[in-house]
Amino acid sequence: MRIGVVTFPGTLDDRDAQRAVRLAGATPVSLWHAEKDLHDVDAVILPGGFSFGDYLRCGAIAAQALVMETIIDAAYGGLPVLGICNGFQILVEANLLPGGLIRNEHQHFICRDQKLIVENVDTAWTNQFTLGQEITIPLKNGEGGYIAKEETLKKLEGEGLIAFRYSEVNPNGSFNNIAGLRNSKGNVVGLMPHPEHAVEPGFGPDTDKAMRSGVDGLNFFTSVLNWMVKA
Amino acid sequence: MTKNISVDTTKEAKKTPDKAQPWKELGLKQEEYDRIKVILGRRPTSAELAMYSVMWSEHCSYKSSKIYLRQFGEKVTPEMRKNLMVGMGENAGVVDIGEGWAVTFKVESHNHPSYIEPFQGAATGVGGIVRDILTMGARPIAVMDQLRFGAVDHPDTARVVNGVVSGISFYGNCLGLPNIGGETVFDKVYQGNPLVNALSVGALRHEDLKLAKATNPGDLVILFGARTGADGIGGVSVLASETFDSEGPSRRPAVQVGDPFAEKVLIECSLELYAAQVVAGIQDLGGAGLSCATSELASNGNAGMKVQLKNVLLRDESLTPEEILMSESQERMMAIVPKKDLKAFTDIVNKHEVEFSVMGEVIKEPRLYIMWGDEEIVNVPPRTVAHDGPVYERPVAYPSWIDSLKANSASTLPRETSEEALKSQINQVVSSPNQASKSWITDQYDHYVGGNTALAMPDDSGMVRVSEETGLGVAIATDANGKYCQLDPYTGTQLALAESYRNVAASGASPMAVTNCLNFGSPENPEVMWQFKEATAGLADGCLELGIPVTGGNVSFYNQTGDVAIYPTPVVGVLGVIDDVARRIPSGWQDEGNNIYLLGITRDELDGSAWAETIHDHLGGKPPVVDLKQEKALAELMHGANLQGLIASAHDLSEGGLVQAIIESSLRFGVGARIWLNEILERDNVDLTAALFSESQARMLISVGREDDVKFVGLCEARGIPVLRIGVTDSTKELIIQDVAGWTIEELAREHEGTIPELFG
Amino acid sequence: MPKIIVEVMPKADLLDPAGKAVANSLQRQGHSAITNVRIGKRIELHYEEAPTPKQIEDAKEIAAYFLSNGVIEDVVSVSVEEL
Amino acid sequence: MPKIIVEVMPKADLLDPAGKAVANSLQRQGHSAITNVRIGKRIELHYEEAPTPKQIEDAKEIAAYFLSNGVIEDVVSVSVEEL
Ligand SMILES: Nc1ncnc2c1ncn2[C@@H]1O[C@H](COP(=O)(O)OP(=O)(O)O)[C@@H](O)[C@H]1O
Ligand SMILES: [Mg+2]
Repeated sequence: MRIGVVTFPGTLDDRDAQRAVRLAGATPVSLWHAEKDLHDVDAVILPGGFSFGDYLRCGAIAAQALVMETIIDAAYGGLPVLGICNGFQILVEANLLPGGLIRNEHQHFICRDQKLIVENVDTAWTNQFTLGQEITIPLKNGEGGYIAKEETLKKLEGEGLIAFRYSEVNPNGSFNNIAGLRNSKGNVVGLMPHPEHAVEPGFGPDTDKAMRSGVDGLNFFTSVLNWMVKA
Repeated sequence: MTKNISVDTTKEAKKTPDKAQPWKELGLKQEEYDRIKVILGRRPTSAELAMYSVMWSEHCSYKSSKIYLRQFGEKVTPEMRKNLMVGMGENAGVVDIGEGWAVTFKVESHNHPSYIEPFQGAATGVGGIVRDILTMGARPIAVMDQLRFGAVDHPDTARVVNGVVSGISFYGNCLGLPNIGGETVFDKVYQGNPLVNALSVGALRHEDLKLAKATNPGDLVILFGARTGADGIGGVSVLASETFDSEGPSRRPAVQVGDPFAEKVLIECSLELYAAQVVAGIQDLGGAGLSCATSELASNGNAGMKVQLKNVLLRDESLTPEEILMSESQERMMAIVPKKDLKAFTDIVNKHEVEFSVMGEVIKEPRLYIMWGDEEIVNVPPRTVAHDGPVYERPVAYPSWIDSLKANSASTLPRETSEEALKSQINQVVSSPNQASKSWITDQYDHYVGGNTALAMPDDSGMVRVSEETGLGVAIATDANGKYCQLDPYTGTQLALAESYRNVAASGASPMAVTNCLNFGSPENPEVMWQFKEATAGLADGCLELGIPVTGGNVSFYNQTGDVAIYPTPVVGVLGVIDDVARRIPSGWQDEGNNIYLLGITRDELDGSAWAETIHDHLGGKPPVVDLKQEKALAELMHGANLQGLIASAHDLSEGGLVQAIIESSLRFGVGARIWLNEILERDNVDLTAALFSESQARMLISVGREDDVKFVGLCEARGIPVLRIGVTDSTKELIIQDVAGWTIEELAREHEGTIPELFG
Repeated sequence: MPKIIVEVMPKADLLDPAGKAVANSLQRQGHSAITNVRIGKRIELHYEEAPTPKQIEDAKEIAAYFLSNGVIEDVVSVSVEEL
Repeated sequence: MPKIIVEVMPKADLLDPAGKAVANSLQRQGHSAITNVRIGKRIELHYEEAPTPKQIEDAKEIAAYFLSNGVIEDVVSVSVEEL
């Protein structure tokens, strides 16, 4: 199975996302922001970083890139798309997910091992988790505060469109502790924390068992393989 | 838009030999100006004057330090050179780490800009050092930062701390380079002159090594990256104001603004150019901008260059030729490209939407010609600009104050013996700004990006995987103790070396090479020059004894507030290699029921200690004794024991002594322990204060699984390393030091982690 | 040089953490008359020549779809400045 | 509510990376008439009542020493807006 990983200028975690895809047993395919062609991939990841420097607003300039035209159409058609951190911001700027992401409430960039509650498992990227499962993956951002209008929040809560919530610590002031969202079809998921940094023992978050042994992120990538087998 | 700028040409210079020139304002001495005239056989043009003045500045020419830095290349054995692919003198040293891989690393200062504008100063400091690493043909893989700030209670400190930390965070995070460690120290001597040093490390395959050389006549000289603007020109405006009429800009900004996004693109673009093998030589543009890049490339290649300055892409059309030559606009590189490869070069830079311009050609004649349209404005031998600058043997003087400082030992300070008082002192030390957790700072740095970080803050060294196939990796630690160096710069510098060496060994890597950034006061002060002489001798002798070479570094002079110099602060970085990062050692206890051992001997060494500073506000006496043989033995023991998988955790002892190490080991993973000190008191004949707080060297705190005890102790004894079992980890979530104090882990965490956020959060 | 100035502010009913932080700091500094602070953007678009009516229309559109994010921000003004 | 509007722009001599990135994107999107973009801040200070002359003076000072960084930015305007 082929999973595309998009590189914009300023993307940072593309190689990490590719590694995660490989460790999950699929083939990563590098996609370039200036090309419309998706090279027949079965799913797409918009990885973390500072695309176009994150100038103006995070993800705003990337949302205008050529490759996004195709991805937006394909996402409406059901293509699984995962936006991680900057990728989540791009999905929001592209209106594939609602709301906005603003400067962290405490005004600092923050890098920490973050606990999340899985709030929805009926998506392309979360079906290998159990509902309500607590997972730990790294979080690292300066503009991760999720905001939305009251009625949007109501809709998100009412329709079960919240994919992840922060547990124990709300690291950035996000409304309703929202860490990640899904669209109504479940093919598009975006979140601020980084599953691709928790896929390889020795390089993930600390766990009770051993330093840096956390691999809770791997299920994101196996989920999409499972989703495509079923589809 | 383009203004008609009247330029000073070589023709004009010949015609008007006696024209008054602002050499003094540009920082040149009379002899230096005279020497330029001798070299050229005429007065310099204003462009030439700009080039010489900046390239002959202390910062670029190392004129006061050169005679001392030489010993780093001289006090070495062939064995030490064995793994050195590129030594001192290039942009950064390159070390062979095996399996066809090499790494390059270097630490550099950006102190003065970081005081004027902390955010941009620190940010561009990171940007600059990363370009140095990129220039060697390497992919940068990590950064570190070494910071010294003023007193925590001074009203200006928060401005500098917040600006510097967010500047480093902004630039490093945006480049996608994990920050894997550093140092943070507060002391009033840095109040008006904070130190912001940044380190970068990069990895490359042997065959990808690049050098800053222009050798082949006919190759093209190409400037690529950001456009050139008026950043960081500062002093050169003197020249501008001379050549400008009244409407010209009178004062150019002295600061540079960094664009990490542009640098990230530049990194990917350069690596693609290297892979396509279309660059014959490459140089980053840092201090002294184009003046430096053109003259160094030509001089290094024993060739010359003819370039057209009007081809430089500008952000601001009003720049004069002198300003263009001096501009320190960031995120620029200069490549030497064979003509046949221009098309391939163009395709790659276009793909990345990076702008470039062909400035000229390499020529055989070792002369640098710079044209401004049809006018020749520079015609110089490049060596005289880049390498044959002035060299000074500045006067040195034994400091008048040092004997009385040394006589004032901390050994006479009052000591407490009651449990209550000792606990209070321990709490004061571990919560003091210098000993407290720096996580408020390090949490602002991304240490995950890249997916290769095996160790980072708060472990003893940062460690990154270089080869994903085999797990081959490198570890780096840096240290400097200004107080020790103030007491005795020779010993103090060796102590910095010893500590970073020990940190690398503690994390399971084998120390291999050294870099340094020597932060000192004014070289024109003979007492400072004496400190510098002692420090460099200490470092060179220490490296020789440990058998690891200095591969490069940086000197920063004139760090002072008014006439008061900072403490000599030579930051020493040690790089080690580990064949598989899976074998790295954490700095904290992970499991219950492990035995805790103290390696090494404790002496009553409290002079210059964290205890003396925190409890008594005292600095005086002699720093701890250095024993590099013992450090080496310790490192070898660690290597051997780790290969056998005997070590569950290791933490070196340094500032704050044993108790600091115990508390940090406990807090790392929140594991409690019971500790006893009575055997230390007996064996080493010291009291409780010394046992807790002494900063004796060559010591480590090790935890070992019960099943490995006999083997581990046997190894220590075989190597002559003093070893004492002083405790055992448990599941109580409490730390108890018998007859001294006890805490819950929660209470300890509050003490250790609360300080910095409260001050700056 | 002719410019179009676009001004963008965070929506009134949404959080503006940067503004809040500045307001708190001003309060601490004793400027108690300042009850609230909001921080937005002032964006200058530069033109070679005075923008045509069509270009001004374009700028308004750019302001709405690109220079601001309508979900969280409002364009408070788009004005031409000629110097 | 009465407001004072402070407008801050990056110094003309210095690089404005954000402006550059936006300008490049507009170029890519075909808006070739826009030759350059610069991005600064628009800061609203809110007051309960119309600011007094003294408060306006204060605001100017706050703009200069706190809301802008004189090393790299210029305050381009401080104006009172009453609604
Ligand atoms: N400015 C900084 N940037 C990154 N890491 C830092 C910084 N300051 C301290 N650290 C990290 O915090 C930890 C504790 O620092 P320190 O007590 O100075 O270590 P050591 O005593 O081993 O030299 C180390 O892992 C160090 O790398
Ligand atoms: Mg240490």
